[in-house]
Amino acid sequence: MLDFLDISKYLGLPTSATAHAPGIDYMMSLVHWLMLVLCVGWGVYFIYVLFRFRQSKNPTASYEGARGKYSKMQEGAVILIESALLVGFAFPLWGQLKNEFPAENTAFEVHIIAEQFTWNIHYPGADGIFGRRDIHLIDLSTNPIGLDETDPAAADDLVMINELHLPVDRDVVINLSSKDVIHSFGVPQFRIKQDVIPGLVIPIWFRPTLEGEFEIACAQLCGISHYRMRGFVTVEPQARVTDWIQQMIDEGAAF
Amino acid sequence: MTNTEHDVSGHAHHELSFIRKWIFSTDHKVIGIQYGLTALLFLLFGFGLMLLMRWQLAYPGDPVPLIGWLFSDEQMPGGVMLPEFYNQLGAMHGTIMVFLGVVPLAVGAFGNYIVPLQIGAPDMAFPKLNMASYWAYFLGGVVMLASFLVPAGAAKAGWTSYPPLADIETMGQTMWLFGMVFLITSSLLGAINFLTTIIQLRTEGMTYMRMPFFTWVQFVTAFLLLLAFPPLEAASVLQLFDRLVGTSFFLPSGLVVSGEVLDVSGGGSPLLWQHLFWFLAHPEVYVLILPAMGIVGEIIANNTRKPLWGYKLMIYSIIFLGFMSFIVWAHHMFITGMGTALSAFFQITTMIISVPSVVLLSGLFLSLWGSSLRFTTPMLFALAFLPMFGIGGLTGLPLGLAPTDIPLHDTMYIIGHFHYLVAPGTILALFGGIYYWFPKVTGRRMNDVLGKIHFWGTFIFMNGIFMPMFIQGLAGVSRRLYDGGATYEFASNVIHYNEFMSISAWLLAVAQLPFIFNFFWSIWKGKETNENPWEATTLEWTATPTPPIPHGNFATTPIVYRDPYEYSVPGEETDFLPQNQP
Amino acid sequence: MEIPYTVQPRPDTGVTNSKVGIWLFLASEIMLFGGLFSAYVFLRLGAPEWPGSMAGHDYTSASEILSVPLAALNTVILIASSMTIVMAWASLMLKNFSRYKMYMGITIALSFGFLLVKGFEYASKFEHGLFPSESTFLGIYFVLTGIHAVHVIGGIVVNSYFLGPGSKMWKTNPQQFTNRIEIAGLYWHFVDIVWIFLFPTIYLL
Amino acid sequence: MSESHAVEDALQHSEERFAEQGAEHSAEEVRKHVRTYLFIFGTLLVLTVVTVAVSYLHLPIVPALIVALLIAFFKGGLVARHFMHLVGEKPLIFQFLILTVVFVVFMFILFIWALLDQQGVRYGT
Ligand code: HEA
Ligand code: HEA
Ligand code: CUA
Ligand SMILES: [Cu+2]
Repeated sequence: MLDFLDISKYLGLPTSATAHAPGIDYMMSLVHWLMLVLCVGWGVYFIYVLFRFRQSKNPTASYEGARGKYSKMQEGAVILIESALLVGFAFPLWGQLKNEFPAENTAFEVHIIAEQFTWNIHYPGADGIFGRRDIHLIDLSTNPIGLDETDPAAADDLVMINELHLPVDRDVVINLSSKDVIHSFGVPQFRIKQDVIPGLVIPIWFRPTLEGEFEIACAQLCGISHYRMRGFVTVEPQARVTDWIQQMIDEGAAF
Repeated sequence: MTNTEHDVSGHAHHELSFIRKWIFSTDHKVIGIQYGLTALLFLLFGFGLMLLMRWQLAYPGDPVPLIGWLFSDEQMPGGVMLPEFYNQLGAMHGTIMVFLGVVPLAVGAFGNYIVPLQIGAPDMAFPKLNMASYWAYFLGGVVMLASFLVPAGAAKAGWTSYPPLADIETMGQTMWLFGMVFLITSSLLGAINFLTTIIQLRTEGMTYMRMPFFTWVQFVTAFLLLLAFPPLEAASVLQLFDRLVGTSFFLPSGLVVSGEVLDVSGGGSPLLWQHLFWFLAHPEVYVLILPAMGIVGEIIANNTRKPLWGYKLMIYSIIFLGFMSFIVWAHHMFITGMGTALSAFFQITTMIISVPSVVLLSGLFLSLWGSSLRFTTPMLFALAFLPMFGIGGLTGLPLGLAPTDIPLHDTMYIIGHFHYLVAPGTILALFGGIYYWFPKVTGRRMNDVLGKIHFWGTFIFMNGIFMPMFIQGLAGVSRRLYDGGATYEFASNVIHYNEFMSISAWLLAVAQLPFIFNFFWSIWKGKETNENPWEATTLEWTATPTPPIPHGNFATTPIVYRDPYEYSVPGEETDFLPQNQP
Repeated sequence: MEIPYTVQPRPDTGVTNSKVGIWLFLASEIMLFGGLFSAYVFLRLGAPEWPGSMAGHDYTSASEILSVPLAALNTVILIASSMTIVMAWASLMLKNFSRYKMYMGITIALSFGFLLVKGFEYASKFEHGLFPSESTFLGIYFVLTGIHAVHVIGGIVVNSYFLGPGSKMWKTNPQQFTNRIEIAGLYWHFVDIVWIFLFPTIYLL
Repeated sequence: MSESHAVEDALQHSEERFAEQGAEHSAEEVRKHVRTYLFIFGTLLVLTVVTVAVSYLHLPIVPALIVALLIAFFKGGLVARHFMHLVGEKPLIFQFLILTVVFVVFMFILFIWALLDQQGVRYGT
């Protein structure tokens, strides 16, 4: 769709690394076109007026002032374009992210439990089932998410701090929750950001399309070390992710 | 009420003690000046906090030069700023600028001084209440300032004070809440007073559609304050209970802080606070911008020597804007996990509210067409306001659309967006207002050369600070980062702007020196003027002598015969016809 | 200097300044209690059970914890005081100052009665370990009734002033004094209305 | 100048009106009001009893809510209408109230809507 309108490169957005990111970038481009046109249009008018109507050039002002319908047309155009942006882009994109979750058991699933100031990442392991968690089992040095070891499903679970490995070209579902305060899970290249609200488990989904290393940046002020609440995302083929999980379990790197 | 003439002489001889005249005064003009000076000091203080922060952002971890040793070990051991102090500075900068700086200056000072004069009233409707609202504001300010001194320092959960963080923060947060309660009370009393004054005390002939633009703006602003603040008062009380009594209105069950299960009953909701907070805080941002727009409107009409373009349309836009501002608040909360239907509602209302803003700005732009422009100092500020407001407003659009808000939310882009509105926007307009009305308040003009130096310095350096924020924000750099984003790889190609921005900020501070000097020097030594130096039409300029008489304003109650901006009326001798000219 | 329309209504609006002022104030009060009620609904609808368990007991309805008879008594007291304050104003309209004093006195006495009952209620809650921190239900109960009680205290202060020192104005400016009592009455009725809503929402539902 | 006369006339008029109110003619009116007040007082008491009585029926939550709120609105309405003499009050006051009520209703509805249209599952109790 009218690719030349896509100016996201010039806006300085980071590379896009998920399936939905180009949609957001395109929309971002359109909004910035609207802004640019208004800004340049009025800017040129403004500078012209400043020269044209300075007192020495135009000693008596006109009581009537501006005439014509340009301003009405401008307002009409703004309304039209905004409506088009809403209906054509904003609603569908938002709907896609909020409602069109991948079918159950097709996606790669992880749980992320945020806390001051780390991202605890809980992988279900080979069985694909997350072990039970209980806040009373939480121990900061040995069991940060309170995983119940007596639950058979927990046996092959992996809990890592700040290390998120995701498969490329496969839908990913992340269940976000927080132990203490509000954090915000953001990965700029993914065009994903979701506040993590204590008391709620909020699911998000996306589909990484680009292999590589990215950073999770906490976007919500969460205390003194908010600025370095950083996580790492590695996007790689599914097989490598599976291997990595197994390797971590074997090495006992996890909790 | 048989005679409409006020007995002037009787009062002129009546000497009030210094305290009654300048401290516990009930004269709206004195209260306006009190508000003005206090608010300017707070602005300066809030700016000072930011200058410190900008050091840390530009040179993370380097000791602050020259003044670093002034701070305690809890703040800057060895001159190196601690993250907890950075967070205090950020939260208090936001709070002070908004609630103790701009609103008191724009509403408390300008509104108080100008509105009764513009509508031909002898004073505000409730002079004692007016005094009370100033003192409530003052107390609120004292509590906020004192909070820096309590153990562990001032509030550090941002000006938004989101719980659970704010609930588990240190004592400074409690002080913040108490301070807010005072400030809210002050604003409510003020708002009641403004509304009653404008509704009841308009002089004969001053119909609503003859009210100056500035008075209209204050009218709508007062409604916003009156009806939007109480829910935040409720929220503050709830948060105080959470902090002091141990309730959990904003705390859900099952919280684990630092490995310990939090000993509260739970069952609350962190989002409740956000709704109550933004229910106020969105209307509040229009409280920040509308008075500025009013000031700009006055200055533009005066210096273009022609009526404002589309006066009625602009008034309707303001009313509509004020109304709509109550139902857009959750655009600050798109990222909290809002579903499609509700987000659609708030996106629509947000887009709708941008339309009256476009109308207003277009109106002001079009007012310049066919004018005879005088580039006086206030006019420079007013003119600069227009594109700055434009940039700030336009960058609100991608934020108002939920999908594009995803990459931008809580990044420096937001900081850029609203600073363009409040700093090069509102602050410039307020400076313009000071230059414009200074002669009315003091009988003297401020120096023009210094004023122009002040203008260019402020204009250029403000852009130097805030323009790079858009670049950083688009690159994904979060706000409220103690090291300005140095931790993150993806920020590495935009991080160097921090130094440039900080230097601009310090130069901005230098650019304020001519203003501060000019301000005080002109009070005593400025060029004396007559009561209407700008040859303006609105009623405040017809009040003689200048400054207007205490407690009464007008020797004879003025009667209004015409629209507010009758400049360059064809066939008239002068190019301006004051409203009270038959 | 004199501020117009303090005693006489402004012809085009038909009201005095203080009438405008008090109604604006009440508008902001409506927003205050509107905010609190919204918070209540938000918390309640979000809670898995209401009022839930507290101090080691499970409760299924508010009336098991709170005393409906006492609250009903308080409703009656407030309604009665609303009636007496409007009678106080009517007495002034009829130029009967001593009758005014009587009614105003009764109003204040009733307000104290209200607070006394409230005090009993609070005390019995505390005795049973039912503190605001026990549950969201108790928290919102104490906040709502507490803020309302603060308004009652405010009313007592104002009304006592008009019964005592403030009533001197009757001699100098009876008309303005009558207006003031009307204003005080408007506030007091508002406090009454708030209770009329508080009572069923907190105690009965 | 004629305009200022008009204002003075109007003021004069309203002064006279108040003067009248104090006099015999309006004394009768006030007494009539007093009778209304007593009647309203009685109604309010009865309605209070009804509210409490209904609560002892232990209706399911929705009908209970409707009944309780209906009665509350009716009682509040009576107080506002008669004790606060909104009946016959000037349009200005109604304008304030309508505006305020509109905002309160918006707040109420949007809060509830926000709660319902929230992504995520509550955990814990
Ligand atoms: C004065 C203050 C002010 C004003 C007026 C506005 C105006 C607007 N704001 Fe802004 N906003 C804030 C102050 C303000 N805002 C603050 C303080 C925050 C952050 C709070 C925090 O999180 O700490 C914020 C945050 C904020 C967000 C939340 C972002 C997030 O956290 O994710 C959103 C989202 O919708 C938004 C949208 C808008 C919109 C659509 C407008 C519209 O009203 C704008 C309409 C204006 C226009 C459309 C301009 C029209 C221009 C022209 C006609 C021509 C231009 C010409 C030239 C340039 C020459 N704002
Ligand atoms: C009205 C609101 C307002 C105003 C005017 C300003 C003005 C400024 N702000 Fe601020 N700011 C906020 C509201 C405001 N800010 C808010 C709400 C936040 C978010 C806080 C949070 O995260 O919680 C924020 C955050 C914020 C940040 C981000 C911090 C972070 O995320 O970590 C930065 C960074 O540079 C910044 C900078 C500045 C600068 C350089 C100015 C300059 O423009 C300042 C200009 C000031 C002056 C020019 C002073 C003029 C006064 C005088 C000259 C006095 C004269 C005195 C006498 C005559 C007696 N602000
Ligand atoms: Cu976690 Cu910021
Ligand atoms: Cu907003």
